[in-house]
Amino acid sequence: MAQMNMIQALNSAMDIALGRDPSVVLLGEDIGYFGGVFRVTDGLQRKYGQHRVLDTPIAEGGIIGAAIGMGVNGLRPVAEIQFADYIYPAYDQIVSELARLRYRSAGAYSAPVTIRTPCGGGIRGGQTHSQSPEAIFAHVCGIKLVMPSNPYDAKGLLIAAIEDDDPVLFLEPKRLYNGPFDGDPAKPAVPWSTHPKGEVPEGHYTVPIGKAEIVRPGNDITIVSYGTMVHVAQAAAASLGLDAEVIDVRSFVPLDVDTLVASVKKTGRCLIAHEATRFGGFGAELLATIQERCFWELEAPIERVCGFDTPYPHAFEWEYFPGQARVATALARVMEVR
Amino acid sequence: MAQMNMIQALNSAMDIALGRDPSVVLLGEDIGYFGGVFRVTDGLQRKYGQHRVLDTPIAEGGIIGAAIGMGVNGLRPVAEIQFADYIYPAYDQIVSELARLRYRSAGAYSAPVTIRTPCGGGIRGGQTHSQSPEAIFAHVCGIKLVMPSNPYDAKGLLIAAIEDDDPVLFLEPKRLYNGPFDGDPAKPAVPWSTHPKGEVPEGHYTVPIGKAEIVRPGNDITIVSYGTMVHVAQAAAASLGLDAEVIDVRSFVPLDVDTLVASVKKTGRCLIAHEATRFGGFGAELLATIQERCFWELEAPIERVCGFDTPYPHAFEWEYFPGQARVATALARVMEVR
Amino acid sequence: MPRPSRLHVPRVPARPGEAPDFSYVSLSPAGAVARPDVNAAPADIENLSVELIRVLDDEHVAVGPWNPHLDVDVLQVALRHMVLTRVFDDRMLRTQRQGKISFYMKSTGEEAVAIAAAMALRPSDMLFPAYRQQGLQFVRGARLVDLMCQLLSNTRDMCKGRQLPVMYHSVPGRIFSISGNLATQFPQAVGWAMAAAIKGEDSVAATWIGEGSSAEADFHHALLFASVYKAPVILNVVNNQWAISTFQGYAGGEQRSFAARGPGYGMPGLRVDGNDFLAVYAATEWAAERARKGAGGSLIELVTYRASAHSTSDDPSRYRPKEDAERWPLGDPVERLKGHLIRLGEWSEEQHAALVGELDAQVVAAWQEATTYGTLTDGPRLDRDLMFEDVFKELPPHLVEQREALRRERS
Amino acid sequence: MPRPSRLHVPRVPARPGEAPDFSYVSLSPAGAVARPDVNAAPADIENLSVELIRVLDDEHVAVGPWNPHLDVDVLQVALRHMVLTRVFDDRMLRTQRQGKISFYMKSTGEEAVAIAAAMALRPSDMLFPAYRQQGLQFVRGARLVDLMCQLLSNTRDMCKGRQLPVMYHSVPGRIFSISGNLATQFPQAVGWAMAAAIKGEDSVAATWIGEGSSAEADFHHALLFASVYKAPVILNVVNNQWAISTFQGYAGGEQRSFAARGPGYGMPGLRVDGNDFLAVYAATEWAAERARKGAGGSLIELVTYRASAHSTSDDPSRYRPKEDAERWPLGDPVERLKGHLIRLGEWSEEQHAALVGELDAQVVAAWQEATTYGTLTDGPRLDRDLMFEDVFKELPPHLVEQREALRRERS
Ligand SMILES: Cc1ncc(C[n+]2csc(CCOP(=O)(O)OP(=O)(O)O)c2C)c(N)n1
Ligand SMILES: Cc1ncc(C[n+]2csc(CCOP(=O)(O)OP(=O)(O)O)c2C)c(N)n1
Ligand SMILES: [Mg+2]
Ligand SMILES: [Mg+2]
Repeated sequence: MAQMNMIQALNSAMDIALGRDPSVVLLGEDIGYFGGVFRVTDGLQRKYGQHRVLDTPIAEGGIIGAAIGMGVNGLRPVAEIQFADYIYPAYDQIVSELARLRYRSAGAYSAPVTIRTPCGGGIRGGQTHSQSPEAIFAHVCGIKLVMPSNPYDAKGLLIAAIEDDDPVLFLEPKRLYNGPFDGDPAKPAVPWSTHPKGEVPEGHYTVPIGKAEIVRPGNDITIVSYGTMVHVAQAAAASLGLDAEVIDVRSFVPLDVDTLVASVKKTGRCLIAHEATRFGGFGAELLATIQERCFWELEAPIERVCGFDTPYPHAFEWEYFPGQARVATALARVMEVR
Repeated sequence: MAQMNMIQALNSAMDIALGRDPSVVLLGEDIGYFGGVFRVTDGLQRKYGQHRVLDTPIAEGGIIGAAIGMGVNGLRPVAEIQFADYIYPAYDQIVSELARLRYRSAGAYSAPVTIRTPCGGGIRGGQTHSQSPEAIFAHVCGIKLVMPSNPYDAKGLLIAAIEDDDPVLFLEPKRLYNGPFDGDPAKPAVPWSTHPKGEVPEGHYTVPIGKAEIVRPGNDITIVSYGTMVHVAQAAAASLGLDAEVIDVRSFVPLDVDTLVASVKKTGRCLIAHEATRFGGFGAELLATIQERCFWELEAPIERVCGFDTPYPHAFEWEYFPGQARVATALARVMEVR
Repeated sequence: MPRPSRLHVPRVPARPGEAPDFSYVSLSPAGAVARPDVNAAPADIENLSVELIRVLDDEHVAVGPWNPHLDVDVLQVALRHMVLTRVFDDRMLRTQRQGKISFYMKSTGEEAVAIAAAMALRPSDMLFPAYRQQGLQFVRGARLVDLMCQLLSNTRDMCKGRQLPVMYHSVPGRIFSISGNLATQFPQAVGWAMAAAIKGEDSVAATWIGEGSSAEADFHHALLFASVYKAPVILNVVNNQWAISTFQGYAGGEQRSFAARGPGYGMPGLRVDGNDFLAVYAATEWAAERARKGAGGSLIELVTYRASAHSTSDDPSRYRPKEDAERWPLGDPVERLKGHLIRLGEWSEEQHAALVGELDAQVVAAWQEATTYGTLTDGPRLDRDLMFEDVFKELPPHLVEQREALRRERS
Repeated sequence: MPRPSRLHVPRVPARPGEAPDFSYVSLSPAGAVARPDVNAAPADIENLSVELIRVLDDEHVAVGPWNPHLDVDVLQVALRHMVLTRVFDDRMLRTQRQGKISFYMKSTGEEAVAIAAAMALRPSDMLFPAYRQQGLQFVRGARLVDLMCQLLSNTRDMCKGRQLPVMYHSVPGRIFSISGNLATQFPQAVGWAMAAAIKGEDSVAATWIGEGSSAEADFHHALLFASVYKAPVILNVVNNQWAISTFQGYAGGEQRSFAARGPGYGMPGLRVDGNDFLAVYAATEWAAERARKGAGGSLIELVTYRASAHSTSDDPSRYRPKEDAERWPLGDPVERLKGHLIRLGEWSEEQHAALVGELDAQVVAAWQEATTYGTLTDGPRLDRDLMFEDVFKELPPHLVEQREALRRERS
């Protein structure tokens, strides 16, 4: 076991994948010689060469188009989109092509492409470096979709994604790259070495895609969350002294419905928290799924705490961010209902 | 008043807009000389000339990019995307640019672009001529989003959209172009002239964006739907002899929450029906919104009847389509709960 | 008083009711264009994107440096493929008109484009077609019945009922799955070629796009990535003058040839008579050899004419003169290859008629067999459970649930 | 044994620790390139995309047919703008290092690109910049304080706190809102120009893109639409050799100049010394006149060098030699214009030092004022209700509700 932050864990996952399987290649903007703007691919081109770790033109659509062709020709491409906010130029290649190739060709062709991209706010990135686009991919059939909330899961899920024969979109909550973040920007930064999930095996292991994790068992209420908000939610529940069951969704597609439903059936209450804008966000699907299955057990309406339905504004980052106070207020409200 | 099908109603809306306001221009693939592959713009280039009704290259991203620039320079562009399935190459220009321009420039710049595009299945179009992408636009802040279910609304909403200073994405359920469709492909086609909403004023009028319509008042259950499914839902309810309140959402953004909530508070039951795939679909937002506000009045879980989470398959069109039987079964199930 | 518009709008040479006008097509005499070394620097061979590479002259004689000097039996095989394509297209159009299939797209008048290219390539080369290169399937040995079952979405449909007619593929034939979304195959072909290079193989990828579709972003991405990594790829633009109702001038063809985009990205661009089997063959051979030698990709514009409707949903008499196809200056590719073989003394009108009859009978027989596996409306049907498969490699829980729900609904 | 890769990977001339190497930059002597008529056919002036348009020679003398023959006072104004840009950039970098602003991007070494173009255009022409053309703001009369308030996201921020620093705009200056999404402005500028033409106006749109960003789809769409409709637009590619850590060879610059994309689409492409104020001015003037005459758009490649880091988040010593900037063969644009004025006897080192001092004092004074309106961390703050405005023209009910919720939370 080693201490790793999320950047190191992701780097280690790719290092292992490149080392084990000669068909794994990486491609993306600034990922090669430079090692990526967040340094997630640092050192990999030096180790595996320019023909397996490719710097690319700044053309997200071209990157994914080319990655699909590479995947069809027997490679396992891992493409980086520099920020999730810049994935839209590749939207057509992802949803019309990558996600549908196996289906439309009845399994004759498929492309095991993994797309990694940093998402989420909290780094003063303004409206074009802070987005959380999971919902617009979750609705698309044919692509798996995951987001880790800690280094251990990051490495295990990324190896699983690369080894998966289906395409996987892998969202990296960049606010967590260097340490867990409980939503309070005034507090000094905490490194991953202070967190149990900062203990990461050096070798190969996988975290299965499609399984949520109960990060804190509890009985009062179920908090369903993912990415950065997992940590915020835990802190908010703790601040109220609640015995909350906190679930890290981890995998949007496939979604681990059973874990969610079992928890809400037990607690009878549920709060959903995410950073993405509320309207039409993934929280709506979570809420709908739980309502459909736990209607009779619910003691209070399920609530959502989300980003406001505006772009992520540079000057109002911490008013926008659904921080501890907002989560705690909602938790208290849901708990109040008798 | 005149008898119009939806194609004629849309054509009339654009004719009126072009006639009243010299800044209105149309652009799109095959829309000019030819009048569009569905003939929605038939005759308009002849009437208003090649400089106001522009044939364009086949480049959806370029069309919307250019339309934004035109809008900034004082025009009111109405862009057609030939099929909603082909809107993805324009996704970046729509979500990163069109929807955010006013916000990011604090109102200094904006572009009143209307984007029209035929959506939905039921025409044997297979997976690339049948999609219903409303959810992936509803989640985006800064663009209004509407879908009419009849000629009267089509014309009034389209005029409202063109006159709106915000960008509007206007989805046209193509299965309804020529007549209402209750979901039974075996029945002979019915023309709009048999339907009260086929009566359309010849002149200028608007249907406000942001208002749902109760197309059939009732007390047993609220059916929330839009587009083609409005007609299917009505037929399904009738087949069961239910006194259902059927609501046509019409406007996704802004959403008329009050109408939905008032209805469900009254009926205590709710079924949501749409053609788009279920997972992360707009039905999830509808369900979530209603659950949050009507929790105490709900007598049964809200259910969703939607497209399956697969691409729209050519050979299984009518198994895929959420037809009357599927809606009726769900209605019966919701009604059964005591 | 508003000021008059100053916008330029591309000129469309002739509309219904007007006389066909092909004065805009710049031609070179057959044999006139030099054939450079396959390793030539792009900057030194820009003329290839302006002139028109042609081999067959008006007398059906093969002339000039691009003559590939093919054996007679190769030419006869080529003619057979071209006639089969045409016969197949004609029959399938009829089945659509009879309501047996939902949709069809013919390639009439542009058969040489696909057939010559496929014959000039190796079987190990990978093909990424658009929807109008059905000729590739015939060259790569597809069974007629298999293609028809796809058109019928029946129990033997290679696509398991999921795609519109004509959206074929072939794994043994190394033909990629056709997409309904225009142009997307272009950068995919480049990625495939990059992978071939990374793996140290000398296979080439070839891909086709309509001139109208070349307006899409994917076209640019393909050219750019091909140029940056010198990918072994052949990027074919099929300029058949029309994109549904839209004249090629609206795709940029008014100002410059499509071939000229190649040099803009530092890649050779070849403008080729697309109705001249020998010219297409020779140009493809040149580009493939260049690619295999590691000198990178090429862009080939095939100048041709879409003689039929865009698809069975289209009626071209609404937007272009009826007599256009006959007056197309580059003639008909089948007639020209046939004329060449006759001129060589290796073919006759009688043989030709017999060939048409033979192939037509094959098509009819295959159709009879294909329909026994079901049609959209009659006969055996695909298992509806298939609707849920191949979304993912394995069925995730939510699709199992949805499959069960449908089973219950239908039981 | 796996076969060795055959993929081509663009060569990067020099990495940290290696000697700078600019042998790849092909130069023309100042004055060597002919200046064609503004109505020249694109095919006749393709040489402009290969050669390098230069006016200022090594002795700082303006020579040749592209010399715009500007009055001395115009040159002095230009120098003032360029020095101001540099002084402003340097000061703002420092404020970022002190934690007063969250982010900054300098234009050091490429000031001529924006300033010469803006001066050559009319005030009625519309500008669609990328993020590194701050010079446009100075030419179009922006107040320093206003720019600084944007950088500070403070109570007078023109963007109301919504955008990252440097994402300015100006309505009176006719400068479009800068996007964080690369390249999107390119087709928008073309659409603006199309609208100008439709309205019968003779205004021109000019837009800028980095050479790295030219890989995006929007670049292609812009060239294509500009070509098809002959839109009165000037499409500028600022080739400053680097896109963050990525060398321009990865954007296609290894095989061909960026200017050469123009002719590929049937549009003139001009390759211009971007560090030569007079050359940039002259090329812009030529393209603007061409556009105003209705002859359509032009593509201009400005060959320059990004002398500073990409942004305050970047450290170029990780990926290129430290001495690169000094060894850049086209020199420094400020030094060159200054040298020209001195050579003309219209400027001196003393005057220059005084100008730098004067402008620096202006910048410092403006900064003092700007910070009184608040900074990201101190002083007055924007009303947080503003977060909900301008998503739509009017606040829809769900945003009213969210605004109220935030008010309650913060009360
Ligand atoms: C992305 C996308 N946009 C639009 C369409 C609709 N469409 C189908 S074919 C076609 C015309 C294509 O013309 P061209 O590329 O010239 O090919 P051709 O039909 O002439 O072979 C159009 C606009 C589509 N299928 N995909
Ligand atoms: C669509 C998109 N992709 C990626 C980025 C991240 N990014 C910001 S600047 C930059 C480099 C741009 O280089 P270039 O276009 O050469 O402009 P320069 O910085 O040299 O002026 C990148 C990759 C982005 N902002 N938008
Ligand atoms: Mg065509
Ligand atoms: Mg650059």
